[in-house]
Amino acid sequence: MNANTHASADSGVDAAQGALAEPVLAVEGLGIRSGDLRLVSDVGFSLGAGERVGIIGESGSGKSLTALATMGLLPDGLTASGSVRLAGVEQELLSAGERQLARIRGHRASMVFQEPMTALNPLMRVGDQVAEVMLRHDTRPDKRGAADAAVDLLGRVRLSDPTAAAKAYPHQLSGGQRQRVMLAIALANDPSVLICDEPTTALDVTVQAQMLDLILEGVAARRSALLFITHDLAVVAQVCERVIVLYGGRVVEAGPVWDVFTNPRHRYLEGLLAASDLEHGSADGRLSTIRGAVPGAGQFPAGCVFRNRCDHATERCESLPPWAGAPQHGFACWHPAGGERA
Amino acid sequence: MLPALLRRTAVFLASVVVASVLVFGFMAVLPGDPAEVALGVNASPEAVAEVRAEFGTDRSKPVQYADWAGGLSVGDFGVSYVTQESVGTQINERMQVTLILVLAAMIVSLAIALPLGTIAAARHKKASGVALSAASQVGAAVPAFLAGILLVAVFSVQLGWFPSSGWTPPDEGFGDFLRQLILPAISLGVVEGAVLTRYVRSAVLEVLREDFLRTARAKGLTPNQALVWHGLRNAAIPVITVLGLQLSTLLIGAVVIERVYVIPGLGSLLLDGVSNRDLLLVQGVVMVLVVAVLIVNYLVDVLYVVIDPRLRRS
Amino acid sequence: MRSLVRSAAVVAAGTLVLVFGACGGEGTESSGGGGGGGASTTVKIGLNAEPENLDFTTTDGAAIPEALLVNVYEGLVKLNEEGEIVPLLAKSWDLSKDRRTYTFQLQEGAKFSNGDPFNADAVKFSIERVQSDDWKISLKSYMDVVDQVKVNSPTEVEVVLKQPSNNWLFQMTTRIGAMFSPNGVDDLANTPIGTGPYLLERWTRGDSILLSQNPDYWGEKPPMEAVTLRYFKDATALNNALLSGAIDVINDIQAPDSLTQFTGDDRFQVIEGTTNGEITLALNNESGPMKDTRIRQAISKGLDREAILKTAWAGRGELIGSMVPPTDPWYEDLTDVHGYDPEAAKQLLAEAGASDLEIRFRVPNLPYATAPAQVVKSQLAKIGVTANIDVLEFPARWLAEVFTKADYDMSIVQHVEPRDIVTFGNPDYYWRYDSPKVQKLLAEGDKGSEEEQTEALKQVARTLAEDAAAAWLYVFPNITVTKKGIEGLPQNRVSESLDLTEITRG
Amino acid sequence: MSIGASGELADVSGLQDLASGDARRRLNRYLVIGMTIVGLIVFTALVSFIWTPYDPTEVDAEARLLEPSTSHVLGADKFGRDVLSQLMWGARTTLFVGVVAVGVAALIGTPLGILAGMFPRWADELVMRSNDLLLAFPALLLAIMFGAVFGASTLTAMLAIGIATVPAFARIARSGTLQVMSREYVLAARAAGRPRFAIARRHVLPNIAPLLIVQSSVAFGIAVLAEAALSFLGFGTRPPNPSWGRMLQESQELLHSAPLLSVWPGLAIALAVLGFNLLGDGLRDHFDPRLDDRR
Repeated sequence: MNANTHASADSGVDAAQGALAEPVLAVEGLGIRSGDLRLVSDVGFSLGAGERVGIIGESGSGKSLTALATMGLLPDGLTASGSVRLAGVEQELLSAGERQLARIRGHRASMVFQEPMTALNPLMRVGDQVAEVMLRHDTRPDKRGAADAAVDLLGRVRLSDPTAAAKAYPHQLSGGQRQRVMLAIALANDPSVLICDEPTTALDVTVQAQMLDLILEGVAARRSALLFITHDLAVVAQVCERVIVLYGGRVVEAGPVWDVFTNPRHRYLEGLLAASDLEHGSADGRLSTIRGAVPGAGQFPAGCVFRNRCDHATERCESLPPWAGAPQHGFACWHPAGGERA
Repeated sequence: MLPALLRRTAVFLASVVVASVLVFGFMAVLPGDPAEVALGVNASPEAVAEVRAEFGTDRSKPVQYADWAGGLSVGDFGVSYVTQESVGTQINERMQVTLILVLAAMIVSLAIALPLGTIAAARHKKASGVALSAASQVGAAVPAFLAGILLVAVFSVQLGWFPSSGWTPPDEGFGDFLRQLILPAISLGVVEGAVLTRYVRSAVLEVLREDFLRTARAKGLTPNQALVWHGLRNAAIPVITVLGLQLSTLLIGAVVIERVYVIPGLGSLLLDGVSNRDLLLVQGVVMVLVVAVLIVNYLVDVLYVVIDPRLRRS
Repeated sequence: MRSLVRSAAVVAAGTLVLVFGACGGEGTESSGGGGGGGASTTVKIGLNAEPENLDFTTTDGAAIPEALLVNVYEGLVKLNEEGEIVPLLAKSWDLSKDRRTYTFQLQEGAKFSNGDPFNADAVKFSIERVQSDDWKISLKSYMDVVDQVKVNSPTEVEVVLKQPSNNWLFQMTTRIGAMFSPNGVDDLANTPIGTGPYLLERWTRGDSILLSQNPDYWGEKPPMEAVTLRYFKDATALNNALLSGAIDVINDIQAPDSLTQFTGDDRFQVIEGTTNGEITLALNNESGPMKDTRIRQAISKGLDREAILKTAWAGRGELIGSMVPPTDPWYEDLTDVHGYDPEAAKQLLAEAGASDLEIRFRVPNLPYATAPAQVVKSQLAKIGVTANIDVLEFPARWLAEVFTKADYDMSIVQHVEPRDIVTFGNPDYYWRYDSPKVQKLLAEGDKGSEEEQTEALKQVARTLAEDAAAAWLYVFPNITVTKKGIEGLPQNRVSESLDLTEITRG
Repeated sequence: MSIGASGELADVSGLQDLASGDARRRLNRYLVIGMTIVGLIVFTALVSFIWTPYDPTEVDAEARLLEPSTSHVLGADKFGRDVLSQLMWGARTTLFVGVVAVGVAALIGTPLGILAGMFPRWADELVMRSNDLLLAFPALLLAIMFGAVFGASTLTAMLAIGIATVPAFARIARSGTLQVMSREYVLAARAAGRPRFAIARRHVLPNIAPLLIVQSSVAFGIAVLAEAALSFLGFGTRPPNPSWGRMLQESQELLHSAPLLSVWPGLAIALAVLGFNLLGDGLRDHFDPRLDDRR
């Protein structure tokens, strides 16, 4: 079941401005398997230009794999199915060859990864690594142009001395600075989609805030769509307009951040929000938690993937709950919080 | 950089001195008397005593060491009492032969190892990758002299393409020199190349897992481009270490190939020197070896710094 | 991924093309003599032991005289193919009635390579130099018998011996008879100055010696204008050099089993003869179990010499029963003395109370020694004698342990010096054999006429065999392989020298 | 990728995951092949203690250069000795060769390396420079020296090879130790005042053990090749004890007339070296889960 099939039916429901225009990125029925082990199933969503969407979920929920699959960067041994379409590219990305994908990556769609310390080539100057993405896609006339653009980009991501930073080697920069370089690289060719896979998780709090501002500023300036992957509810609330909640490789709930966070429907999201709300403790002052632990890959129960940890689970949950609500705003739960299904 | 350089040269000199004491001690302890060896089955006790006096091996060990080391410090390796020729010139001639042979072998080895090792790593899942890796395993398992013997049997005895042995210095006949160099260089190069291939494979495999390769692909480089532009340079570091090791061991290790192809190299000189108890010659050769190995290691360290900015003290 | 593979394939292919491309042009010197006049007056000979230096007055080893004696240095007399003493720098000589004074008539007009004339003074200088301290090797003791040298005229010299000695004239055909010029002896190790038909053109150590014709040689010029002696430590490399045409002759094959490559091939001819090299199983007559004659005899009886030769050296070589090669005048076939009789051997051992004897078999690490040693060990095991092989690095350790200290029970080595039966007259020699009877016979033989010498030495040989002073296995074969059309190489190696002066090329 | 890491086959950086990841115990391709070959050799060596078709040192003039036949399955050499029996006994020599060489190299090299890794200031420079010196003394020279001083035999040859391999082990142990010493839990242990040698035993050794095992198997292969080379030069195993290296050297002159005599020992040597190298690769992949093909 994927949320997207109903897109045409009730267009107009969404408040996001871009929704009306043709989506920049459309993912439908995305499944990722490793051999016979299903890691992600039936994930669907779409991004309008300038729209900011978050994917949240604990580790092992398949959120990073979804991002990598979109960019065609899945590690060996994993295969993706379903459909990923990018505006302006008639070729279906999942079946595109390396050559075609190479022309898209870093140009029409780009990505920032979690770990900045090892993301840059230690033996190459920072400026050259930024210029490379522009030279690769001929978005600058020549080496000179690319080098200058690189310095300019480093300035835009607020590195204190961009010219010096360009000449420096990665080991001479801090984690935060390197992540800014990665952002500069990602934004260099004004991509229509920017995917960030937990870009601030490895940074300390103060730098985290600056990084998030830079990301928002960057995508806003370019009207790029932002797909922001994180496990941090506060960050999603601050950055994204819409959110998609993944658990066990499936979309369990999606919708505008404010609505979804104030009245969560899927029991998992309800439990997640309760666990992260410090005041909301039980009588004896203990913080509330979700019982049990996230099962290993392939050990999620059939039907509703959360039922083995859900207090409201009934046999009905043994069959896969259909998607309720609009494609961009709904949930998949037989016994949702806040009253019976609409 | 100066203090580091100073310290390094000091260590260099200390190592050379320690080596000289070690090799002198080794030769002193070695049974078999040079004078006796020179006179062979025609030795009478008086004659042996006379020859020993002539060789100077009747002097006390410390005196002999001082005399030898003194000469060494001014670059005089002394005259071999067995061959009556200056040790320095002999080593010099033979060193040139060995260096040419070993460097030629290294070129063959790199020509084999770099492409094959990289491909074996890049496709370590696919059959071709496994086949290449297996081939390099087999290649590394063949004794060099066996490869030599087989190559001679086929290419020079059967096909007559190449001479089966001998050595012509390059300036005395470049055509002959090249034709005599090819088989020995290939015999040595193929075996060393097979060994090197496995190190290249392991280094490239290591690099393939690095995050910055994924970043490169995210920037729009195809996997090949990512490997070539970003991967190989990083993989070079461990490979250079192995190259240094191989070069150091081959200076003498090539003696086996020198014996099959009758090439007057350093290894044969050392072997003959030891069996003739030509003390000054052996000590001279080992000292040259020690200096050569220390230089090779120094070059390897310099290469590290050239390749890896992290090592440069700003 | 394909692009990477293609570029790699190109690199690999490129290297191969470079490699094989370079080999274009004509193959190696094809074995057909290469046509043209020039080629047929030069010859390349492959040998296996390279001289360490060129001064045989102070350095031992057969390699130096092999290359230089007769070819570069000449004596008054030399040995011909049959082992007879023939004139060389001495046109003729006559012996006084008391057999103590030899008067030599010298060749006129002979000159040393440095221009000095060859005359009686040079003969006197050379002989007296051997007696001086300048000569170090023990062979010089053969000159002790010379009392004085008188120069009658530039072309006549008299040598007076202390007592008659047949052996002296024979020894004058070896290295101690080599004639030197008084001012040509300062750098003997690198620049030999002789009167011979060849000059040392060039010596590249570890590779080859080039001898070129001496333009103003006093005698008849040898057919070959230039002779290259190339040295191969590895037997297979030596064979391959001939097969691939790099050399024209193999002087003595070290790997008899590889002969079939040549015998079956009509491009080559194989000449087999004998040498003076007796493969001898040395027994320590002074200390250890071998002191007991019965045990030595038992060892001799325990050896099936036929099988040893057949297994260790492919049947090449001739069996001998004593320290005498077939080419010596006093040779007798003594192989039946204490011949192969394992039962008798066991019995003798029992008599000597050594039924399960263990002996130290100290062997040099040379192929011609380790091969027969393994056969000997296996055969002796059948008569209850355990021979523990201990391989000693040759020459250094074998000389120190076995030759000098005689710290061994049994060893095996090839003695190449001509007429080295006399070593059994010297109790200090490493056999440590002391038999007054043999010593007396040797002395008489030397003093007497040639016939008396032959008779005396026959008795010596027989006594040594009966006494089992050592266990002689076989005489090392002289196997020469040459390209078709090359003649004049000695079939039997009777002298220390490899005489290159008769080589012709059809 | 730690800088100046050992160039030896056992790359070090897989180390981070050894301690933490649940190294999935799984037999990969190389390990299986490697173990079977090495197992075959060990088995042959053991069998040779109790039974061989003939006494490998027994010379038999009649059987000289026999082609493979029912009596001599793999034929007989120029001394009439049975080739199969020599190969079986040769397996024993080969294992002996490897054990001595690797044993010596590991027992001397490893502590040196750990010392260098743990006391970077003074020990490191000393060990590294002595490594260079050891590298300059070719194994060949050592083999001749030991042969001359203690009498040429397999043992002395392999002592020399062992000592010549010490630098490789020292280098690996050093970089492994440097890695472990920089780990948080080791820093914690040092902060808690644990004596260095306790740390070495409890933390360092178990962690670099996998690397040393991999290097040992590779060194085993190198030792076998070295023995063959030494025999070729006349310094290897003492006759008549059979050794593959010497069998190859003795049969070399018969290459044209009885090529099989060279094929058997050559094959045995190549197989043994291949076996040990594959075992090395297999162990490396086994200890380093990230290379796990299945993930």
